[in-house]
Parts: sequence; C-alpha cells; structure tokens
Amino acid sequence: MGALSDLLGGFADALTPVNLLFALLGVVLGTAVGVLPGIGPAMTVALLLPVTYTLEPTTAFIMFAGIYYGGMYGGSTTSILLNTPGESSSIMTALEGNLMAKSGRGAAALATAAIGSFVAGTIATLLLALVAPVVVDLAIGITPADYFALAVLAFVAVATVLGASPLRGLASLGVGLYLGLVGTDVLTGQERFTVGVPQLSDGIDVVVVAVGLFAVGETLYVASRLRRGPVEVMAASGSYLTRADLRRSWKPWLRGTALGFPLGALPAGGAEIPTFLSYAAERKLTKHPEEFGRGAIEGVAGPEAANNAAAAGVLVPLLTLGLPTSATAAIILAAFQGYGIQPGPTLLSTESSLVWTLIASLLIGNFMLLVLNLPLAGVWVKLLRIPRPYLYAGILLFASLGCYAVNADPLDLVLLLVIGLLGFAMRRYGWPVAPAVIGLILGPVAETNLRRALAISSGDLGVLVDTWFSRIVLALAVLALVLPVVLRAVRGRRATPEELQAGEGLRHRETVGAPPADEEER
Amino acid sequence: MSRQPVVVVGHVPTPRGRAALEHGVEEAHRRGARLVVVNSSRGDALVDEEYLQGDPLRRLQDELTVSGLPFELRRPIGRDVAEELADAVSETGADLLVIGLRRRSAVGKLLMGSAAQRILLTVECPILTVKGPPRPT
Amino acid sequence: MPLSRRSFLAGALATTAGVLAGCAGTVVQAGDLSRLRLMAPASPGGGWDTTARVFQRVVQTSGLARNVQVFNVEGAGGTIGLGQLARETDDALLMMMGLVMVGAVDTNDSATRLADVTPIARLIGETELIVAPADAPYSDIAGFVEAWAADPAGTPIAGGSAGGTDQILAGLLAQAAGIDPGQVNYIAYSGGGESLAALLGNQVAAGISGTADYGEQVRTGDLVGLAVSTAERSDQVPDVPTLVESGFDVEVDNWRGLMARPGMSDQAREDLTALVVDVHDSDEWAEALETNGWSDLLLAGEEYGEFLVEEEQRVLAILREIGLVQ
Amino acid sequence: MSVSPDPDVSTRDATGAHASAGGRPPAPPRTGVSRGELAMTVLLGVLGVYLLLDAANIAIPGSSNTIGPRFFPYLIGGVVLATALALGFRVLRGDRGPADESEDVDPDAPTSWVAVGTIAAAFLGQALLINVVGWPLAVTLMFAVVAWSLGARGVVRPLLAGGVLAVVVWIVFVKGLGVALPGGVLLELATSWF
Repeated sequence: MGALSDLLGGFADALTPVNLLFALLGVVLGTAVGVLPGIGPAMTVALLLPVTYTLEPTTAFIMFAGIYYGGMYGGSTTSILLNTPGESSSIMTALEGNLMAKSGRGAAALATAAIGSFVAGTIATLLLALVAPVVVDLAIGITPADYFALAVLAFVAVATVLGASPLRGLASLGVGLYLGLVGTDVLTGQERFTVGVPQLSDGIDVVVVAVGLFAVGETLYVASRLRRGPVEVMAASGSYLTRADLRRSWKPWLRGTALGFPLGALPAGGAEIPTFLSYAAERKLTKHPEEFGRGAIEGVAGPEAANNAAAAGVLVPLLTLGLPTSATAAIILAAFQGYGIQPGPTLLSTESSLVWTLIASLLIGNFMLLVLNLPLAGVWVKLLRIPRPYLYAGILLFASLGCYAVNADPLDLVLLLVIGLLGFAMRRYGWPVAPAVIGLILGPVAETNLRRALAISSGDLGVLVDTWFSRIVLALAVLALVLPVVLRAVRGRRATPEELQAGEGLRHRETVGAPPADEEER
Repeated sequence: MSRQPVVVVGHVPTPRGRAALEHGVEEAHRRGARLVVVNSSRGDALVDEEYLQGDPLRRLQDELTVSGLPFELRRPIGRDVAEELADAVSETGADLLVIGLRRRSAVGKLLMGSAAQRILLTVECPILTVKGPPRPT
Repeated sequence: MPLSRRSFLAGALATTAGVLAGCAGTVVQAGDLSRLRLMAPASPGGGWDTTARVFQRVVQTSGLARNVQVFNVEGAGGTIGLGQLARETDDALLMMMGLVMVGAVDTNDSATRLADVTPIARLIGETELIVAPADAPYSDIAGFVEAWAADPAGTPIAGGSAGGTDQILAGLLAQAAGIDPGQVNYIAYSGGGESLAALLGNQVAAGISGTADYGEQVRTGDLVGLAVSTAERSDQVPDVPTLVESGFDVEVDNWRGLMARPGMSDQAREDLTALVVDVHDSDEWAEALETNGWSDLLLAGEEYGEFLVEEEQRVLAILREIGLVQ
Repeated sequence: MSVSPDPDVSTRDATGAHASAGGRPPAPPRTGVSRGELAMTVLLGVLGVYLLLDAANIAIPGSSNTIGPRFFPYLIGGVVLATALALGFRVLRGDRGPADESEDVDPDAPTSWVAVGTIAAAFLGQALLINVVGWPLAVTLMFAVVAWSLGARGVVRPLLAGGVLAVVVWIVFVKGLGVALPGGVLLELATSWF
C-alpha cells in the first residue's frame, strides 16, 4: 500500500520534538479560541498567518492542523456546558448536549462528544489519506471546464443553500467576487479596478479580507449590540460514559462519520448540512425517541462525529483540487500560497512529504485533543471569564498584528478597517459573511478556468459540458438552485415537525439569552 | 405602626459570601428585619461564577424560605458591585449592610483596588463586615 | 523539489524586522558594505526571492559582508520595487530583477524605467524548457511547429503569467516559425506547477516553463521535452536539443541580475560591482549554481547596461507583436 | 441592559437573568423599511454600476483569446446589479435580514453607533501611529480605548492589560519569530541585547 508507507513516513516527520510541540501549541490554541466567543478557527488561522513567514511550512501546517481540529473540539465544550455554539456546525451539539448537562449528565455529554470527535476525526483522516491519492489521479484529468463547474457549484451552495436569505447570500458573494477581480488579470496581465493604486495591482490580500470581515467586523458588531450579563454554566457532572452510553454512542459515531466525510468532501460542503442530517438520522433511528428534546446522547454523538468528519472531508478538495469549500479552508489555502505552494493535483507529488506529515499530524493532534479535552473541560470554561472589553480589544490587537506583519504597510490596516466596517454592516443587516470570502478566492478560479476552457476549445461553448464530470456537477448546481424553490412551492407554507426542530436549532443561539428577535420571513 | 427594619446582604457563592449570608440571616432574625440579598454581576464576561443561576440559585431561595424570614433576592447586572449595593441600601432604607471580606495582600490590593473599600466609602448605613467561615453558633 | 526554498524562508522576516528598525536615514558611506540590503521585488518563494536569498547566504558564509538582509516589495511584476529603488538614498542596497521586469515595465506602463536606476551586474540564467504531453502526436519541436502553424488557434500553449518569459519565448518562437505572434493561443497559469496539471491531463498542446518545473517529468517520460531555449543544452535535461540546433533562430535566457539606486558615486558603484564579482567567484556560489540548476551569466558594469538596452528593445518588439503592449 | 433590580427573580425563574427574560413575550417583529438595509442595497447597486462602467476601461490586449478580461467584470456587474434590484424590491416591501447571531450579541439591543465609531477611530489612530510610536504603544492605546468603549472601567487596568499584552506579543513575534513590527525607540533599545 503506497498510501500507508507514505503515511508512516509522515509520522516519522511529524514525531520530531519541535513538530510535536507545535502540534500541541496548535491544539491548545485551537481549543482555546474554539471556546472563546467571537473567534472561530477561520479567524484564528488568519490571525496567526504571520507565523508562517518564519516557520518552516511543515511546522506551520502542523500547527494549523491542530488549530483546525482544536477549534471543533472547543466549540463542542461550550455548546454543551454553556449552550452557546460558536459555529453553526455545533448548533446540533448544543441542542441535546446542553439538555444532557442540565439533567446532570454533562460529563457523559462531553465524553461522547470528545470520543466521537476522536473516532470520527481518526477515521475521516485515514479516509483522507486513502482517498487523496485516488482523487489526485482523477484530478489530473480534470479539465478547466470541470473546475469552472465545481466553482459554480460552490457558489450556489455557499450563497443560496447555507444562508437564511439567499438574496443576501448572493449579494455577499457578489462583493467577494468584486474583491477578487481587483488586481492583475492572470491571463492577459491587464490591471482591473485598481483605481490607480499600485499596491492593488497584486489584488487584495485574502488575509486582510478574512481578518477584516471576521475579526474587525465581529468586534464592531459585538460592540454595537453588546450583551451584558453572564450565561449559566452547567457543571460537567455525572459519570463519564457508562456501558449503556457507549452502547448507544458507537453507532451514531460511525453514522456521523459516514455522513460527515463525503458531504464535507463535496465542493459544496461545509460542516453544517452533515450535522443537521446526522441529528435527523439519529432522531429517526433511536430506540429512545422520548429522550430527544430532553438530552439524548445519540443527538450529541452523531452530530459531533459528523462535524469532525466533515472537517477532514473539507481537506480533500482543498489538497487535491486547490478548492476551498469553507472559510477556514480558504485561509489555509492562502497560507499554502504564502509559501509559494499551490494545492492541486500536483501537490501530492511535488510536496509529498509536506502533505503526509500534515495528515499524520492531524491524527496526532486528534489524539492530543482527546487526552487534553476530557479532563480539561473546566479549565477551558474558565477562559470565558475574560471580560468582554478585554477579549475584543485583544482580538483587535491580534488583527492589527496579523495584518500589519504581511507588508509592514499601515495602508493595509486602513484597508482592514474599511473591510471591517463592511463586515459590520453585512452582519448588522443580515448578509452572511462566508460567501464573500469564498467569492474572493473562488472567483478568480472560476474566471481563469472558464477562460482557459474556452481558449483551449477556441471559443466552443460546448466544452463546458464536454465531460461527464462537468455535466453532473453543473446539474447538481442547478438542482441546488432550483430545489429549495420547488420544495417551497410544493409544500406551501406548512412546515414539517422536523423542519421546525431544525429551525429551532438554527435559532438556538438567540434563545441563549433573549427570545428570538425577529422571526419574519426567513 | 413602625417600619420593619431591613438588612441587606451582599452575597456571592464563596465562603466569604456564605459567611455574610449567615450573619445577615442571624442579624435579620435578631432585629425582626426583612432580608434583602443582593447578588450582582458586572456582566462583562460570558461566564461569571459568582453570579447565581440555575440550581445554586434555587437552593439559595429554598434556604431563605426555610429561614422563615421575609426576603427579597435581587440579582442586578450593573457596572459595579459597590454601586449596586449602595443602590439597594438607599432604596430600601436599610438599617444594616452585611458584606464578606476577601483576604488580600498589600500588593494585591494596590493592583485590584478594593470593592469593600468603595462600599465602605459610598454606603450610607452601618456595615457589618465578615471574614471567612463564621463561628459555629 | 525546491527544498532549498524552505530553509531560506526560515530567515525571511527575521531580516525585515531589522530593516524596519534601522531604516530611517541610514546612508552608508561609499565603501562600507559591512551592512547590505537586498530587495526581492516579488513575493517570498518566487524566483527572484530565491535567488536573493541564495545570494544573501553566500555573502554571509564567505564573509564578504556580515549583515545582509533580504526584504520583499511585492507587486506589478516588480515595478513597485523598481519605483521604490529609484527613490532610495542608501548605497548599500541591491535589487534582484530579471527578464520579466524588462517586459513588466512596459506592460504595467511603469513610471520608473530600467534606465532610471543603476545597473550592477547580470548574474545567472535559467533555461526555459518547451514540452508536450506524452500522448501528443509529435515528439520533436519541428513536428510541433508544423502542427502549430497549421492551426495556431487550436494549439493552446500553457505557461507562466502573462507577459512573462514563457510568453515572450512563445512569441519569439512563433515569429521564427513564421506564425503571427498575435495568433498564439497562450494560456497563462500562475506558475509552472499549475500548468503541469494541464499538461499531464493532455489539455494543452505544449507548455513552456523553467527546467526546474518540468525537468522531472521529462526525465521520467511523463512529458516530452521538445526543446530548450538557451544556446547550450541544459544539464538537467541533456537529451533535449536547443532551439538553435533544431533550426529555429531563437535564444532566450531567463536571466537575473542586480540593480542599485540611481545617482550613486562611481566609487560606490564600483564597490557594489566588486562585491557581486567576489560573490560570483566564490566556491559557495559555484555550488549554489550547481544545486539550483542555474547557468553562469555574469556580465558586469557598462556591458550589462548595454545588454539591458538591447534586451528592452527585443522584449518590447515582441510584446507589441503579441499585443500585450499597444 | 437595565441596572435596576430584576423584578422577576422572586418568581423562581432559575435560569438566569437572560433566560428569565424568556418568560416575557417575544419582541414584536420590527416592520417598515429599514434605512440601513436600503443604504446597503443602494451601495450594492452602485457597485454593480461601477463594475459595468469601469469594465469598459479594461484594456483588451490583442493576444486575448475568445472571452477577454472584460467578460467576467460585466457578468459580475450584471449579477450584482440584478441582486441589488431584487433585494431593493424586497427591502422596500419591508423584508429584513436576520441580524447575525453571536454569543456576545444581544439581538434586541439598539445599535450603538457611538461604540462602533469610537472603535473604528481607535483602530484608525493605531494604524497611523504605528510608524510614529511603534506597534506596542500604538496598540496599547487602541486596546484601552476599545476596552473603554466596551464598558471597561478605570484608567490603569485597561492600559496595563493592553500594554502587557502588546509587549509580550511583540517580544514573542519579533524576538522569537522574527516578524517585522516596529517596536518604538524604547522597546527596541531595551531588547537590543536579544
């Protein structure tokens, strides 16, 4: 098995003291920021990008791998103990997990989440190791038209399917696509929309956009509507997994993995859909339906596993096609490019040792997280005692660091602030932020590949549907666009109980403190 | 008819808060007073373990009910503990305020300031300060 | 596998930190090259950056100067760095540049021209390699050109960024083969690695990039080496003939050289030139040429200035033909 | 958030101050046209028009094959403009976007433009000060102003917290990792022996 020996080689590289140290650092940082409100893994990686200027690529990516997985773990801890899911993908965990904690089974909820994450993360990472070389072989045959189709599918998914308001998702995507246009056209070397500023001729830095939208925008938004007052912390009480808990957990773990990995690996992926699906599946399959809505362990085990499996799945298109399908993946892609490394079909051959070390350290980091997280849940919660004024002032401090260190140009900070204000306005008026980042990164991918495809075919539009791959992907994109509309038309205004449940989950964060604000016209 | 006396207690779920509460209950019984328990939070952090919520809150209420005193539990979220207590005292026209003291080194006091000190300076009624767990009565 | 690049990156910003700390008004007197700054007018990891960092290492290990710092000024094909160099007052500053900057000055319509700064020396060159997919119906450059001439639009050629060395070579080869350079169906990729996937997937008819990008695939037979662009064959792909050998009068070196600020004294200029020649003569430099697959193209002083003028004319002419410059 | 005692407490609502608000009826849905949303939509429309107009100024080199560098700008400009029109229609009919949720955000609170303005000004000031007084001092000042506008009390603590964090971060990143950040005269001198 080629993949196995490559992976063992990766372990040999990852198990050096320095790399282990950075894996630990990444895992701790990732968990810490996963726990903290207002910071997600995407922002953490963006804020820490400056370290990539000095670290070796391998070491830097080992750390990012730790942050990436750690952020998922941290999110589950706060979901369960505080009922405050930091990311949309941990909403489902909060739903049943917090109820378990309330009824004195917090320790069991944390344990099933942690072990489920570990099991799913490990299986999914191994699947990544197995699948990546195969996908790369297929990806060599992937034409520019196929890439274009993939980018279109990602646009449709991120703008219309994931958000609450498709039009606003589209608006956000448009802003991102515009930002992606600024700079020099790759194919003809012409400057576009640089308004005469030479610094813009290389385009707008993804780091500036990501830090601006996430860190600065989030801080401004929180400042504008600061919530005061603490939330209730549940004790991690009760026993860890009993035999009965384990018996009820292992199947959801595996089912969550089976749902999370492939859906995460789709270019339209992300972790939200698999966690919702996993929750719905466990609700249907459980032998204890009466417990759902009162703290069912299956409802924690499945979504948590799906969440982590999807996180590993997202790495498949990122590493093999160079296509980021989540905001975090987009930042990691920027980190690769900062080293002059272009993820894509040739990555596995040109940077083989880097990729395998990365995969090995994902497995190592996953194990570290299991060891760290079970006993330390209480410590993480202590982090939340940082007063909000200091927390958000600190976020801005790191935003300044991350952005200024790229070019040492104060102009970048001004641009950061402008984008931060844009991010604030977007949040304030309900425009989702992620489509803008995805548009910025995938816009140029879509454009160059469309133009390459047409140039290679001498202008024959038929090239866009020339391969089965592009036909299927474009059909999926059309389906994703039309299906919600059709479903709404067929079903009318009546929502099913499942939908209500899922909708409740979506709004769960609001109910943490105050009643849902405005319910009209979702 | 004369007004019923009022005893205000500044309470936090710590040994010193415990001590303040028990002394407050004792004093209220002695004076036949109404008890006002204030548990406040600055509310500037997502988690404040000194702010009573959930089960501990229920337990406190049960405990006060059992004591047989007329009581009121206030849980304001404000900028400053001292201000909240001073507000409670002036509003109820309290006859006594009971607070718990934290042991601190000189350096610690210099750095952190002292809520107790500000309370002593701002509050307009007699104050009983309690340190550590109370003697068994 | 550009292993070397990584180790160079390790020191990357360590140096820039110092630059910022000490940038205000440090005009070093002529002859004092104990402290030297090197500008790479491109992002870290690229060709200019790599060359600058190799230069830095050689200067330091051979003891020619103690404190050498490399910093990056990215953007617009290096013309942002060129503009900054023209405003510099520090004699102890060298800017890495190369053939691409010659074209970028015109394609970006840069206010600062190469003639506005002081040429020091041309240093190295990289060989350009023209390849075809393994499944292509031709196995040598003559066969390719025949197919190309028959249908220029239907013969897409992949290469690096627009207006760069790869596209210039495509234009020059078209000219030599009697094809209108304006008809060349050139598909720009952001780098050799990206165009490699298109070649391996047999999506384009040919590809042009440095030997470092395609050499490995040519040696393993995954790609067919059609020709190299230099006067002599490359050690990396010794079986691939030169264009001249194959009957096309085209010779392109993807050369790199060093420039300094304008208006410096003759003494300061001679000192810098002497330093570069000393670096060139060291054993460490010879070793660096070997490991990186670079050819030695040292050309110092006046001759380098004259070479630049000729190169500018040649590049501008072909860019006009291609249509990148009006 | 009100500073006055919570009247609900003696009702034994044990779920905390905020959840205790869960007992009160949901806020009535806001209706009417939101000016802010309309402004966002208009800006989006302006962006679309700008894209369509400025795309015409992109030079098309003779070498551009089939669709050139203007095609995508036109396409995106068209999509953006169409989105703006559709969104504008919806907004004028009273549609409101679901405000983004966040752990520390009170969705019912009115927007505090003062806080937003203060923080933006502090950040801008910091950007302009970096090259004058060095990064640590510039961000310390920003840290303190941001903390104050978010409700921190006192003068010493925010400055002290910001200063310590800034210096520690500066030492770790500059001295440890070699990132470029001007430290300011004092700090550079004090740490030159590193």
